[in-house]
Amino acid sequence: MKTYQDILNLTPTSAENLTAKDFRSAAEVRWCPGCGNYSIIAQLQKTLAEMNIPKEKIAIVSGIGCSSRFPYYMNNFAYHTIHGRAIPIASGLRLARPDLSVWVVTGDGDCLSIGGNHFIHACRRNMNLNILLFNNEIYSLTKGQQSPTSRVGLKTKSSPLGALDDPFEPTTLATGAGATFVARGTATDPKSLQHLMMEAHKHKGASFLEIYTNCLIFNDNALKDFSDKEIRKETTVWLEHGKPIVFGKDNDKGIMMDGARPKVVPLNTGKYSLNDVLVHNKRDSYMAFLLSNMSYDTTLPRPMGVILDLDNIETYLERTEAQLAKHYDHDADLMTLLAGSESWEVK
Amino acid sequence: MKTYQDILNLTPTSAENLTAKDFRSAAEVRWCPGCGNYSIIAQLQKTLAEMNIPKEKIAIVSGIGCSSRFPYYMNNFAYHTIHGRAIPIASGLRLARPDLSVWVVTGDGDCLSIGGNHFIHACRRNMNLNILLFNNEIYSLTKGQQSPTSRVGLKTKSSPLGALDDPFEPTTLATGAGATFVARGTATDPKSLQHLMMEAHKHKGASFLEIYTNCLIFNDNALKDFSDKEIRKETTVWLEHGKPIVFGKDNDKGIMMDGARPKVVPLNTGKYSLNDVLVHNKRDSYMAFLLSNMSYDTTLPRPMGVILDLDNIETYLERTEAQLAKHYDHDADLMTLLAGSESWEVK
Amino acid sequence: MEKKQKTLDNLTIRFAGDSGDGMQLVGTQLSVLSGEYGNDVNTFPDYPAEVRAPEGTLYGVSAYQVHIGSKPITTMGDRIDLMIALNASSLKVNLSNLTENAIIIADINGFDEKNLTLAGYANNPLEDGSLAKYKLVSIDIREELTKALSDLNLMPKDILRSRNIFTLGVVCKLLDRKLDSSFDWLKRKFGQKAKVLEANTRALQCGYDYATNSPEFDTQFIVPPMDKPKGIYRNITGNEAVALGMVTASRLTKMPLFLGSYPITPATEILHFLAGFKKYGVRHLQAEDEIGGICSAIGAALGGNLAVTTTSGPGFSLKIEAMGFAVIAEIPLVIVNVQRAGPSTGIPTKSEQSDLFTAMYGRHGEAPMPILAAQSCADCYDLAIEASRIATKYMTPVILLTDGYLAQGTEPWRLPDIDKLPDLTKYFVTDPEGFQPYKRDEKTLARMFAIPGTPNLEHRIGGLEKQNNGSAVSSDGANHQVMVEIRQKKVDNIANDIPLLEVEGEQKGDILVLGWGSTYGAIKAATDKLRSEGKKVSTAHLRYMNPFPKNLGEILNNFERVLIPETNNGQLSVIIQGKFLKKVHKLNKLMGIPFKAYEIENKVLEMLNQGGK
Amino acid sequence: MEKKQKTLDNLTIRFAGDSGDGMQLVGTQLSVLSGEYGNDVNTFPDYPAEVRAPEGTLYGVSAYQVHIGSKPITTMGDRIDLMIALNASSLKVNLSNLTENAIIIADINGFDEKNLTLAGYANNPLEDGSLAKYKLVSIDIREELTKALSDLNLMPKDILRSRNIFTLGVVCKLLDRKLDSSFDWLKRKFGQKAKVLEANTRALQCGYDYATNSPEFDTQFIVPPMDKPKGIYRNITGNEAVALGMVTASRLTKMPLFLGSYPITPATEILHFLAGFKKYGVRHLQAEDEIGGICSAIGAALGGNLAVTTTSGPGFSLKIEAMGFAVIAEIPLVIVNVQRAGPSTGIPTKSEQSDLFTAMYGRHGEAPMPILAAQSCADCYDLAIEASRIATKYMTPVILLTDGYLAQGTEPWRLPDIDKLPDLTKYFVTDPEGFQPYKRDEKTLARMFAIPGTPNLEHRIGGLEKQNNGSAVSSDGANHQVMVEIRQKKVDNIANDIPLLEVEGEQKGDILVLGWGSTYGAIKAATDKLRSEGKKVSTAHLRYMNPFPKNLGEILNNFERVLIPETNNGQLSVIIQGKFLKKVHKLNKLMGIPFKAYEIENKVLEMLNQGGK
Ligand SMILES: Cc1ncc(C[n+]2csc(CCOP(=O)(O)OP(=O)(O)O)c2C)c(N)n1
Ligand SMILES: Cc1ncc(C[n+]2csc(CCOP(=O)(O)OP(=O)(O)O)c2C)c(N)n1
Ligand code: SF4
Ligand code: SF4
Ligand SMILES: [Mg+2]
Ligand SMILES: [Mg+2]
Repeated sequence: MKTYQDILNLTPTSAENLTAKDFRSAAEVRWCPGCGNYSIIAQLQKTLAEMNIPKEKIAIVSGIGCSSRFPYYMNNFAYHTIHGRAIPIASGLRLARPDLSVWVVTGDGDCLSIGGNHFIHACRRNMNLNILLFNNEIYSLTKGQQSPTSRVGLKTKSSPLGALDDPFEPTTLATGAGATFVARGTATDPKSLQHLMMEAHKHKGASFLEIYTNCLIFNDNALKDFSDKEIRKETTVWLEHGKPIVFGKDNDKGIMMDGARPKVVPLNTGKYSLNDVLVHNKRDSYMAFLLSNMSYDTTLPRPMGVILDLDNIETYLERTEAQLAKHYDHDADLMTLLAGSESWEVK
Repeated sequence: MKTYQDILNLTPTSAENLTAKDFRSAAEVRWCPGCGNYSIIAQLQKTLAEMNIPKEKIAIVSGIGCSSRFPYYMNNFAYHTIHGRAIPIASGLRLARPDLSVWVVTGDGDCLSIGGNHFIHACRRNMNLNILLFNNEIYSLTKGQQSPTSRVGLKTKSSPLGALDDPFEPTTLATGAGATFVARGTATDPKSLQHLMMEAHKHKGASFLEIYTNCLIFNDNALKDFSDKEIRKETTVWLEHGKPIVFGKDNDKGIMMDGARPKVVPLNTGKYSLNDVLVHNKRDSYMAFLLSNMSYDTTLPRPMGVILDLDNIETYLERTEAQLAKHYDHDADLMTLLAGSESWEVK
Repeated sequence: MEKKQKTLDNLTIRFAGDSGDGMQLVGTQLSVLSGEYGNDVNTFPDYPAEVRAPEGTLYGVSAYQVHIGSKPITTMGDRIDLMIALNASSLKVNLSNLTENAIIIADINGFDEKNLTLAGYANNPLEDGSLAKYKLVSIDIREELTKALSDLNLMPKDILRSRNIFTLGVVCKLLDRKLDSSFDWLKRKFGQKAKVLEANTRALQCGYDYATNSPEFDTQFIVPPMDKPKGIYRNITGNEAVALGMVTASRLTKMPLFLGSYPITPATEILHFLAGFKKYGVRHLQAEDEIGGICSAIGAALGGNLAVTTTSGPGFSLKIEAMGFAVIAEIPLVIVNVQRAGPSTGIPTKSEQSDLFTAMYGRHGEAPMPILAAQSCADCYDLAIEASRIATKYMTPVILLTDGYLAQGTEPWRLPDIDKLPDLTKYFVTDPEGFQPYKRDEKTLARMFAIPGTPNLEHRIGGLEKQNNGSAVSSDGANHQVMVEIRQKKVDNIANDIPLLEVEGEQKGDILVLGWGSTYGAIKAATDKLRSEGKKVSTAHLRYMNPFPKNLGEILNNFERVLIPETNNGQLSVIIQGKFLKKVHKLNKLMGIPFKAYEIENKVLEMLNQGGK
Repeated sequence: MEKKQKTLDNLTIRFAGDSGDGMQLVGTQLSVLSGEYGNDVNTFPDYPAEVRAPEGTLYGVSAYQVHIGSKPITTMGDRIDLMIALNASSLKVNLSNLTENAIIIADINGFDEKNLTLAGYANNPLEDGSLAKYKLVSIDIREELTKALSDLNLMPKDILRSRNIFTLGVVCKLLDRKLDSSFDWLKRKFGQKAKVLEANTRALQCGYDYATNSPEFDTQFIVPPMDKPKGIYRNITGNEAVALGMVTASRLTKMPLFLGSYPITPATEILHFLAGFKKYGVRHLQAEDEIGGICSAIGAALGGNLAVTTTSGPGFSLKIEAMGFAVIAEIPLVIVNVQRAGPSTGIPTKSEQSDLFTAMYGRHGEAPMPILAAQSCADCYDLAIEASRIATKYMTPVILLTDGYLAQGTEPWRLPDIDKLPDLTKYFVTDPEGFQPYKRDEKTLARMFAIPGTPNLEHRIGGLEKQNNGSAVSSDGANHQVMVEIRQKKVDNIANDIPLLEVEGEQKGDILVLGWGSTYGAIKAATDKLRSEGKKVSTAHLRYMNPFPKNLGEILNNFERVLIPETNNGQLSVIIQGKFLKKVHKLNKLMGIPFKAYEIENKVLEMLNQGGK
């Protein structure tokens, strides 16, 4: 069957000379001055321009939240939808339109609280989406309630005596749910963020990129320890595939295995050398569990960068397309289908 | 404030001479003859009788599914609720009534598909529940559709050309969501199952016990490889805290670390000894990730038993109770609360 | 043996037995061969809620009812004329529905000690005379089959497997039907397994011969064929009709079909069918829940697919928030709700029309949506196409209501001539000139629809209120009022684009029976009968629930009294009163099963006796 | 300077400025001190949707309106008599709401080049004569404050922080209010920070003195105190009233309070309050979503707690499936829906009454629920208790509707005498003798309720249909019909246990204005005025939406014409027509804001002019 879309025969516009500016909409940005989200949108606009995809082939879907206002500031096809439901809407769009690059913009509340189920299922199904989680550890749009990434004891409007819940570690949750691409960056590190966005784009299945961002109004500095340019040198480790996992101002510390557990070893005392240090392998899910689980551990640095990138797992869309390739008969006779197996004729 | 419950002053019945039979309701069990669920209910009834808790202090909450019919066959307070919502309902009940032992009975569809969000949040919050997941890798009550634990390619009524989705590994999902007790058993191993139920009960926070069960009608033998008494000796490994992880008919194989990955080594060739073998530590979340991730790996045995049992994480209920202990003033004057900070008198 | 022949204009046959006895199979085949023969047919399968209820129990009974006629048949038959009872329980649960003088064909093997106990019979009803008012024929089918299949070397329990086919043979003889097409059917079914085929072929003949030779069967019942329009026919369930209707609509709109769904009885089969239609290019997602189901459909709709989501009551409740989004974002989407007995889980295997209220009013905010309701199994096909037409033309989500009764029942359906169906091609905007996502077609009020991939039409929409005719988010109060009114008007205006309601019987008068959805069959049967007896009663049947046909108000005014029978607590009644200020009489049934024609007949007679209001 | 004094029976003051200007603070304080003074007061805060809108923009304006009177005041005031405008944008967006001759007090510092541009003014309205018809007083507040605070060594921007307090001082002078209690208030507020306290104390005095000395302020407006019943008063918002009502209900029922909720504007504050009430033993769960919110409440209810879940439109839609479960399981539960402008996300910060339909009809299956609707901020308190009473007494979920307007507005509230409130102790079953979970109280039809922990009362319930008076699951059709009817009757019967509807004005006549919920204030103001002018118009106001008061039908029949003003598209109108077959006249406003009294007045006058229907 030829569909109207086939007939549309739209000639894609050129992707060649696109710049970040082409991705900016006319709408006035209404985030608070100083909000971390400004950097994220700038990095995405730059990355999209780099991607070499016609502008009209990019679709962005968000839920509800400060972060989810994102679509209005973009000059793509973009949909600001329902709290928590960006992922299933984006999934339907992606399955319906394999020609598109589909991005999800979501917050820690939107994605991990009300949208948690869709999120884990998208990970499991390896749904072909790029999911950008804006994690500010708070519900901002609703003016400051605890989110599933808020720390225990945090006093917010809805936890005036301190939050009672342990938070999720988003990268661990994603890995546990079967994600095939898991990465983390921060709004305060623009270059790395662009790199991670590009990596997410290149990964064919579900790409999950957690981005630390600061809500200066309702949870100021919550993630400073891992975002501040100076502090983060000691508190985080930047992962590079195939390279030993080292960190510290002078790369003077490394991660080593101690049975099934990682531990920090100094590399400047002579006792340990680079050879003792664990080498990052982004193609290894055991490594991903180990690394993402380090986030819980205050004695260990928090991993940033690409934690996991499995390139050999079929995606839901690929499998759909494979089934269609095998079974879809564009000229299939509808009457045969309608008649079914038991029909008769009245003459 | 004294509540009616305080006043009720109910004298608990004796828990002393309870037997499995005391937990059987009069209702006729309507599972198919041969259904795996029969064994599970028998083991729970035995375990409850062992627990030394008055019968009326035990509440069971289920969702919808074949497995979720469970409550009707029990002689407790029991609630057969809404598809996917057993966990939040049980959570509310547990928080409202710290004196109860609350059990959730749920299926792979009920818990992991529609109920997925509640499940991961209960794990994260360390909600004080014992969650029994009846995993038959299929939707049975609705007569045979793929579930989130069905294998890729499985032909079911709703996947006549083969399921397109990769399944969840429930223990990995739970661990990634922050669960503090994760275990797995099978309906075909009654003694071990009773043991695991008792362990789940003893754990103070969210206890997640996955139980393999056979739906002979819609997915017969799906889990035979890990349930059959003979086969499972080679395909599974029974975990014991503090003991080396060995398996095989003659305990002739062990799990050893290879960098961050586990591998199988033979213990009967002289090359490796018990000393090389990884020792199970149920108090270690790194270990739990490593073990649960083995389930994906067809070259490794599937872990059964207690994968994780962290005993030092506060539960949501504990924290609630602690806040109440600190702030709750039974004689607090209501008028003060009503008057707020700015009031005036008209005389 | 020579038989008397009795000609009837309709007959209701019920095969009843244990869940494992294959009653659905022979029931279906009887309905097919009756359709081929030229009868009109309506059927209803009736199986237990439990997947495998223990053998022989009352709640484990499975049955299949076939109503055939030489005149149009619209119900499964109020009462059973001929019943096959393969065990004691199946006799017991169906006894109250027999006509006087009904024929009962019982297999004595199902009436042993054990079966009698399970059914709660103290004495064997086949022997204690309690069935005296019926014509009872007890057969030892096991013995008959054992004789007929002796040389096949079958296990005793395999021999028993053909009991159902034996009874089909008996029925064929009693109805004077040739066996040829049933032999062919057996071949198609068991062709791969020679022995099974042989056993069943012989069983069919054996039953036929038994009936031929048995003096107890002294009469054949002839239900002559009727005149039917030419064409290809098949039996179809409502669920299959919805699936096929959506595939057809996809062809007509030239939009690829996408289904987002989550299993739920009794809607799941639509998912089963569509998931299997990859040959026709259908894409689908069995989502994690109903919210994921509808949301993925919304996403597919945004991408330019013909999007549908299917569910039943509890799932419908879960989809409500997302429906509101589809309303404000003005997205084409078909939502199929196969109603079942509520509230909550209720009685999931039973049927009810009790989701009309929530379809009409069940969304926060002012969120009007068109609603259609199928009146028969075959109508599910037509309305799936109609829902797609309205959704795509008016840029709106549309609700299609069916119910468990339609979903699982069957009736013969004449295949449409595909080439004669209207062209519903959906045209997307491609020209940037003057494009605004909320600019509207003057006539339909549909907003402009451009899909991703269209150069220079990039835009942003969402669930926040939008500037009328524009694209910006707007929290301006006056604009909001305008938008609420436009969304209402857009739906109301569809009344100009749907057929007027037709009245059967006199156009003005005393009593109008107004129905909607699946009550059609029973109302039609009852009122046709009453009118044929000279009673003054007219009928009109709603398939468009929102907006209503334009002439509904006028029609209501043309009658003194309006009776609305519904299998709910009076939902349409309240809506009609609210909208037309016309007092209506209610007839409500909430038993999980459809009306019997006589229930409606009796109610009308009662009203006629009472005289004018 | 000597002032003239003008006595008024009411006055509307609006503080308007940028989001960061502290308008909410001074507005609140004015309303408190007016209450203390003896006025009746009604207020409404009006702030931007954005958390921090860029400074000086039109959409960044924040305002607080205070309506005070020496007679009962029920609205926030139709038009502004006295406005403080701290910048150009705040002047512009509020201008259309000024009375003729209104006083505008503008700070010229907010009207510089930059601010004028942001507001889109080509010329400075303070200078171009465009405000000629008002009484404009321009003040350079910065200069005044700089003088007054010069010795405090404050940064210039810290000095500007007190501009709001300065304007409060001005207003106090104009209303002839003593400053004492405001000084105390400042002490309570800033006591910890000596310098800030000093600055604000002086700013208050400075504003007061400025007004005293400025010849431009030649008149003081005296709104005398009114007679009010004795007691302790406070200002209260609807959201706080709900929270306090639930705590009170917990005391009265002797059931511990449990809240399961998920944040959503404008309902979130109820969660904020209750989460902080640990001192009063409140347990709560901020759930992962609205479904988790209501389900945890259901669980707590099963455990014998007084359970409540709070939300707004979109969250209400999500709770629908679980509400149906509470209906069939017959569980006491209070569901608070703070309505906002829909559909979908709509305009989340604006108010609307558009969830009545879904509250009434928005569940699959037949699932009737009692519904209450608060008519004022303080009424939220009473109805939270009433909802709890009905829920626990009748074993049913109850919906309490409020809206964004009530939730955020305030009015003075006289604290109840707790000891005089009725005893609502909930008694659970403890005696095994004759216990059956679905056995009912003959009068209330409430089922027997035993909670876990009660020896020998173990039982099983759920969402499947149950045997009437028993405990077993039942799929029997006849039983289902009985159960549906009982559940309906149980709700209908509550009509015998609620107050009759009262009519203000003549009891029979031409026009009845029938309102519900938050339209009370505007309707009351409008019709009181009309009646005081001798017009024949009566009023009745519904707080019980399901069941309706028993005498509603009769009252409707006592009037020729019924007018229903609603901030929706006519939902109550349709319901009333459907139930009482009485044609109603509609007045619908969907602008996200409440009615102005004059809008209702005008409509009634129009009807009066048209004469009888
Ligand atoms: C169904 C529903 N429930 C609740 C809300 C209210 N709501 C809007 S955004 C939000 C949380 C946003 O938090 P997050 O996703 O972290 O985004 P942020 O504002 O922090 O960027 C909530 C609870 C809603 N809009 N819809
Ligand atoms: C809201 C809702 N959606 C769907 C259903 C239909 N439904 C009932 S049980 C079930 C799946 C059960 O699968 P599982 O949890 O694995 O239980 P099993 O029957 O296999 O034990 C579904 C989809 C429902 N009852 N309610
Ligand atoms: S409230 Fe926080 S998250 Fe929202 S725009 Fe402002 S700074 Fe950003
Ligand atoms: S259908 Fe399967 S899961 Fe359900 S009762 Fe039968 S065997 Fe058990
Ligand atoms: Mg956030
Ligand atoms: Mg299952």
